[in-house]
Amino acid sequence: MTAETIIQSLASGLLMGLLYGLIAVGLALIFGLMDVVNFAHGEFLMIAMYATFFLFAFFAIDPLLSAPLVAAALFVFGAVVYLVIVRFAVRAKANAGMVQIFSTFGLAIVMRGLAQFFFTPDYRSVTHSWFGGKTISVGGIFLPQPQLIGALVAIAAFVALYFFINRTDFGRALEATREDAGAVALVGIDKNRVFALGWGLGAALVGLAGAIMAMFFYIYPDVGASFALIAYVTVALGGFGSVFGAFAGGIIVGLVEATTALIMPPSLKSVGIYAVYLLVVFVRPRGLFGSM
Amino acid sequence: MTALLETRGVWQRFSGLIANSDISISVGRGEIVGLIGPNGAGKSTLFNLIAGVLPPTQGSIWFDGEDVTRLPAAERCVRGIGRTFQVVKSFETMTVIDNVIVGALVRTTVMREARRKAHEVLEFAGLAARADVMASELIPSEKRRLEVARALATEPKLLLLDEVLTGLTPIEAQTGVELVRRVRDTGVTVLMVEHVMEIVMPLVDRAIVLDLGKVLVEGKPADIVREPKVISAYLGDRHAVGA
Amino acid sequence: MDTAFAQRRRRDLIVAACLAFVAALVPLFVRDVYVQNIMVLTLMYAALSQSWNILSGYCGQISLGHALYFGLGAYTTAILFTKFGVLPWFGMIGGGLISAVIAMALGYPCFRLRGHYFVIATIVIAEIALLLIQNWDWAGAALGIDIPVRTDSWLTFQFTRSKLPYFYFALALACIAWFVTWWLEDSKWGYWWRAVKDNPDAAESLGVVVFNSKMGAAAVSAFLTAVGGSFYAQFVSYIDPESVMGFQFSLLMALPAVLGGIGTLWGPALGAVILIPLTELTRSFIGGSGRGVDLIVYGTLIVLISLARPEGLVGLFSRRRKGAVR
Amino acid sequence: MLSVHEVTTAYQGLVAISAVSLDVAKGEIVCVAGANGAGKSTLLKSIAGAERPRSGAVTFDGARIDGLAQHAITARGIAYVPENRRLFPRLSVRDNLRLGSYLYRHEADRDQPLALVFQLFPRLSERLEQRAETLSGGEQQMLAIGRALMTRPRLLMLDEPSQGIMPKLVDEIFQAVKRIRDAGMTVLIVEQRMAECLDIADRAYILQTGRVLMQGSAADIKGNPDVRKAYLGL
Amino acid sequence: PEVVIGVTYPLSGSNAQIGVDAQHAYGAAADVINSKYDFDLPLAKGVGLPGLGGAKVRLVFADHQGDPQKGRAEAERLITQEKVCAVIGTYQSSVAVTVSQICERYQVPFISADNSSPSLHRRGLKFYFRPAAHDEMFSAAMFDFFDALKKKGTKIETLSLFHEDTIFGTDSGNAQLKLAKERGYKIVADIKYRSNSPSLSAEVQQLKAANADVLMPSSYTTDGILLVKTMAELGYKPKAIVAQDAGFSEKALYDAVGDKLEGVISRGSFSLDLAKKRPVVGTINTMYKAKSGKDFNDLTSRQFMGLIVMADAINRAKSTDGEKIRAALAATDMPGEQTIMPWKRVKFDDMGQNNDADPVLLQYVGGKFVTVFPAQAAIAEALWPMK
Ligand SMILES: Nc1ncnc2c1ncn2[C@@H]1O[C@H](COP(=O)(O)OP(=O)(O)OP(=O)(O)O)[C@@H](O)[C@H]1O
Ligand SMILES: Nc1ncnc2c1ncn2[C@@H]1O[C@H](COP(=O)(O)OP(=O)(O)OP(=O)(O)O)[C@@H](O)[C@H]1O
Ligand SMILES: [Mg+2]
Ligand SMILES: [Mg+2]
Repeated sequence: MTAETIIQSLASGLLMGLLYGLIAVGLALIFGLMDVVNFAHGEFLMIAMYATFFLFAFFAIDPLLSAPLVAAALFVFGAVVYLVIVRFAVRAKANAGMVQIFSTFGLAIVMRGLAQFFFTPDYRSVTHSWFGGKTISVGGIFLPQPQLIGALVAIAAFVALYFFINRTDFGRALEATREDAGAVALVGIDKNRVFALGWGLGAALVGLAGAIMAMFFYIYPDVGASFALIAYVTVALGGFGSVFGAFAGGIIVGLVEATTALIMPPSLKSVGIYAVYLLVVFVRPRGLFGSM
Repeated sequence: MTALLETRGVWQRFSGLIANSDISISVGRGEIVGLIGPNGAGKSTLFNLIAGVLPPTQGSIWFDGEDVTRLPAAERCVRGIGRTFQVVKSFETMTVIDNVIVGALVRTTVMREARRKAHEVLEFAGLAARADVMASELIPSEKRRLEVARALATEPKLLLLDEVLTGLTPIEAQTGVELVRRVRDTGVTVLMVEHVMEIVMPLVDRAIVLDLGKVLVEGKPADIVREPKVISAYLGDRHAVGA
Repeated sequence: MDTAFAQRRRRDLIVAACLAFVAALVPLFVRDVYVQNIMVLTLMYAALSQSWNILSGYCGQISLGHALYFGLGAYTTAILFTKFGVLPWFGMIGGGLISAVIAMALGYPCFRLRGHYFVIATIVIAEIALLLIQNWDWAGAALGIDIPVRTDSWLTFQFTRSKLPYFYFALALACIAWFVTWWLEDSKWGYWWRAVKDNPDAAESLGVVVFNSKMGAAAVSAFLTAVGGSFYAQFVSYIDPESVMGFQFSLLMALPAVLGGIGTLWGPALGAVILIPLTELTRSFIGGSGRGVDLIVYGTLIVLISLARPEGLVGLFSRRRKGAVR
Repeated sequence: MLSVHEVTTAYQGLVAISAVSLDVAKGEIVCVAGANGAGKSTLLKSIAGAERPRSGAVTFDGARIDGLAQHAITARGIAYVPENRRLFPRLSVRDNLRLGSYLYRHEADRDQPLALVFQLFPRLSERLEQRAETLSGGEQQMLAIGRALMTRPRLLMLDEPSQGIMPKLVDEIFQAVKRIRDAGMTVLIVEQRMAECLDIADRAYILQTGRVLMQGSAADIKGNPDVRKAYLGL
Repeated sequence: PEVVIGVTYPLSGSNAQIGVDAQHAYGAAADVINSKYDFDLPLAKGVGLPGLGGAKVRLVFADHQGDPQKGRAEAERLITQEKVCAVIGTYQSSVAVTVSQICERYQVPFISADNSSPSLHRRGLKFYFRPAAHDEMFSAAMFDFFDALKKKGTKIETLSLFHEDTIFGTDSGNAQLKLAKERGYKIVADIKYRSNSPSLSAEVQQLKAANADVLMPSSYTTDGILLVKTMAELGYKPKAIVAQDAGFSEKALYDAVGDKLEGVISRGSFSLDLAKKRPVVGTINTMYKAKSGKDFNDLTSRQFMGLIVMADAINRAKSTDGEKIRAALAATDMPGEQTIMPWKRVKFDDMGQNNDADPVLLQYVGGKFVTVFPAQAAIAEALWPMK
């Protein structure tokens, strides 16, 4: 194992980690901050990727340009999902957690079915985007451009989310709604509006991730499943309630994955991620930076 | 005979904040002792230390002639410390009777026996009519009574009551006072926190006043209310005049 | 005293006995093996979900990693049988015991975790186990274990065409899981579990040793789940890591209980009776199109049921017990 | 200003208040008293929109408000401090107060009520960064009232504000209620400590098992021998 | 009258596309059998099965979602409810294990059309038949090819194996490992990875570091796409890729990353080049393409042949009785010219394996596959290294 291999591994791990962070940032808002389980997170990502693909295939819009469009579309989608489904799930008095898990799990299945129905199970790829397949080589270390862009978008998304949550009235209202959804009405906040916006925003962030992902990942109805568990672990590892935690969680997951693959058979590389999660929560039951 | 409960130089710190500092109190068998003091004085914290929710930062707690400082809460319940929570913690998805049965199961594993005991306690606490209602449907004052019933079902030697008689009209408070007396008459020692002087004064044999985490004074209720320190820190002028 | 309560419990027992009896007669009239297969699966899921319900429904420790115990049961039985010639009955007990021990060993660190942290830990642990077995050549790795078909016998618990033995075993398993739940429900453990679920702090103050309660629930739950896994290995006579330890499987074990009524005596059985035939039939009769219509139907039903009846379908049956009317 | 007309509210079929009528005029302090479970809290919840009345009408400033969502009723100018306070436990005192003025976009609309809150409860201004859950009982009650005031209500409804409060502070809170009225608001208050409450109230209602048993001026009620015996324990 | 044959594939879930394509392939085969065509294929010329009075073949599809248990249940349903007289499937080898078991129990012949795990036919099942090659045969062809190249002076010493952690990947990896040892090639990297991983950069990096003379991937489409993209991103350009089919025969892979795969070699059972020698192959491919929009590939051609072989046996058995069909299958001797494959013939050994199903190696050149091995089927020399 040469030094170059190790540096390249760490560099790839870091980029991958930021990408995991990007995928998890929407979840960090919905699951981490609003404390609502979304088992359809992977499927949100999937439709965002399809949206990017179709914008590319039919209108030749590059993923980088379509990212805002996809984010906007997903915003609407997220808000609708909240209003139509999740609103009722969070209202459940008994076993609210399980109801959330299974209603969104059902949604995930429906979304996969619909994707298969309308888009066929074919594997799609965005073939000639501006940055797709391009790579930068710095002293023998290769940094693929789409992932670099993903990393930048991830950092931007986290900074924006951080300020949004910590510096705006809406952020405060969101936190208050999570703390006590029944009590926000006492100060005139419509919890459904706040949560619908929160879901919209969370979904919009997934939309960004999907657009970036579409530059270099294949697309098919089940593509979300590959990322969903990692996204949950990322958010939990960083700690619920902490935007920064999810960001750090993503980076750690990426680096741990890369290092595990260096020392163990690559087929076991996720074991490294899972083991680190367990170690962290056994020592710190609220994750690294969690407040809940 | 030794005291039933004794705290020896107990401290509790919460990252910077000192909630209890060097508290040494003792409660004799069969007494009703009132623990009073301003909001935030550390009364509930002291209850938590006695009941074993937290280990004290420093100091030791003796119960029934034994050092229980290191025992977990469940074990202390077995030894005979029963408690209520200021912020009520009912088992919301269980019925009232089932809530009480959980308590009764400390003393017996025969379900029939536990159920009998639970009925008895509910009768005693005046909740019998609500036995089959879900705990979540009780109004706050009933929930507090359920806390008491549950604790009584564990057949405690010492009962810690944290503001269970608040929110009652004076008449209802009167029944509450009677209830506590009857509890004592069954041989249970009572340590209670209460802010309503109309209840504390006639009920307790002795009062301990905490302020800023320390014992300010202790003594007979009638003497305590005349104490200027207590008036300025806790009672306010109106009660000073009234008492 | 409290005859209403005793009556209700007796009624539950009688209803269960009658249902079991009727169920036992069904295969005598329904000869179609496909339908019998669905019935076996239904009973198996009822048993599994009932077991899951003990830890997650009654004790409130939501596990989405029960595939681990299922897989352990299946693998223990299959390995003992194919490699050491040990009869599956011993594998069944052995797998159950191993699972119970592992459940407690894992519970030791995990039961300190709360909420989502716990749920994710269960998922992740099952996933680690899956990956390890997937890479463990001795245990067949991805190739899985193919249990050779010998002659039909109760000793080896193998039957070529007849589904009846499997059916009756699954029925017995479901009945046992139900009965264990029924029995524990009105026992110290049952009360402790529900108390721990509702409010661990209050439970602790009433003498409930919260940690031990969780351990007990985990052990019983894991044992029964592993027996289910062991049965599955015999029934399908081929196991591979993905099909017995996959995450989807953990969800499928929880789903009947959630739809039927989590933390209730009848919920898992009711959920399984509705859900499993539905799953199988949608796949068989609308899945052939390759267009995902079965997924759409199945998913929509899950969403609708979980939203319309968050407390579970048992809510449809139980008349609300009214408090004293003022 | 507020008029409750024959309101009946039930919990899963169990009637908690039946055909209760009550009026509050602008600038009044009205006290509602009654035994445990009489339906006092239910009455306030029905007005605030936390429970939906089964029948009857609630009008505020001449407009029907029953049936509106709770947040919309708050926006109309009714602030409600429930029995269990319902603060946002892990948010700071500052954030709790700021959320009170969520409906207002202009800083000016926020500063004015904030000044009032600090003037009434100077202790809150010393604890701005503390998390609400670590406040003592009395401070939490102050914060709950303060947060309600931040919505700039015209009608303030308090459910047993003296509960769990040390004697010295009970007086302070009642005095604060009086000053709140003097600042131009109307107050509807539910209290068990009738004696103290009647001292500051203009009018009072007594509920019994879900119905209005008695109503009148505070002085009349206080002088009524039945009340003195049954509710004041004198 | 009709003859009902059960076909079970993943029709939902992550491999649904395979099932959908398979439906078209079987459909095409059924069409050839049921209608009159002038092809030199068994049963093409007449209508239906003459042995059974012109009975038409009807297919019943069943979705097993890649789950062995479901495969088992579906096979049972097909046999007992749909009354099929034969079963064909299954794509996933793990499902083939249970489906073939059930068929054995019900004495219904099973054709394992497109499963390539070598362990399948070695279980002593009487009703199991595989007309196509398995991974050991495929891998052997690759090593024959290496040996041939070496003789001509090409330097091939080191190999990198890259295979997924499923039955397919493990079996393929094991076969290749064994052959490499036997024939004196050095394995410089043997990388087993988790299928459908979100990232393969660590894996690719190890491949890059090993820099073998030949990279031998055994991957499905998804991982194949990711592998090729990641290799490009990390600047790894292998000297040659010889792939174990699967994803590397999928159109989707070439649609996605074809430009990076110029010169890649994949093993296969099928080659469109054959159309040059046997025009019927082209005609049938056109028929299939009309339905599916795709050319025949390695999987779909095997599926097509699976039904032809089965129908041929049923026709000869003149019966839908399982035992008779089995006997007819065992007696099959179909010359290679009557198939659409480059096979010598279809003739099963006593384990139900056709050992004359010669694999081919195809090279992707200029957007098309060209047969480069074995010599008798080749129409071009292999380009080596790959550009
Ligand atoms: N878990 C905790 N972490 C941090 N601070 C705490 C914690 N529990 C209590 N405190 C602080 O300790 C002090 C004493 O609290 P405690 O609840 O004992 O007061 P109390 O005397 O019961 O008051 P009240 O009469 O209002 O109930 C308070 O300032 C409180 O904020
Ligand atoms: N959530 C609920 N579910 C069912 N019944 C309820 C609920 N809340 C209140 N009730 C019932 O409604 C009636 C009135 O309750 P309410 O809380 O209005 O009384 P209250 O006068 O405020 O009593 P307190 O003085 O104890 O606060 C009671 O009989 C109570 O049992
Ligand atoms: Mg207290
Ligand atoms: Mg009330």
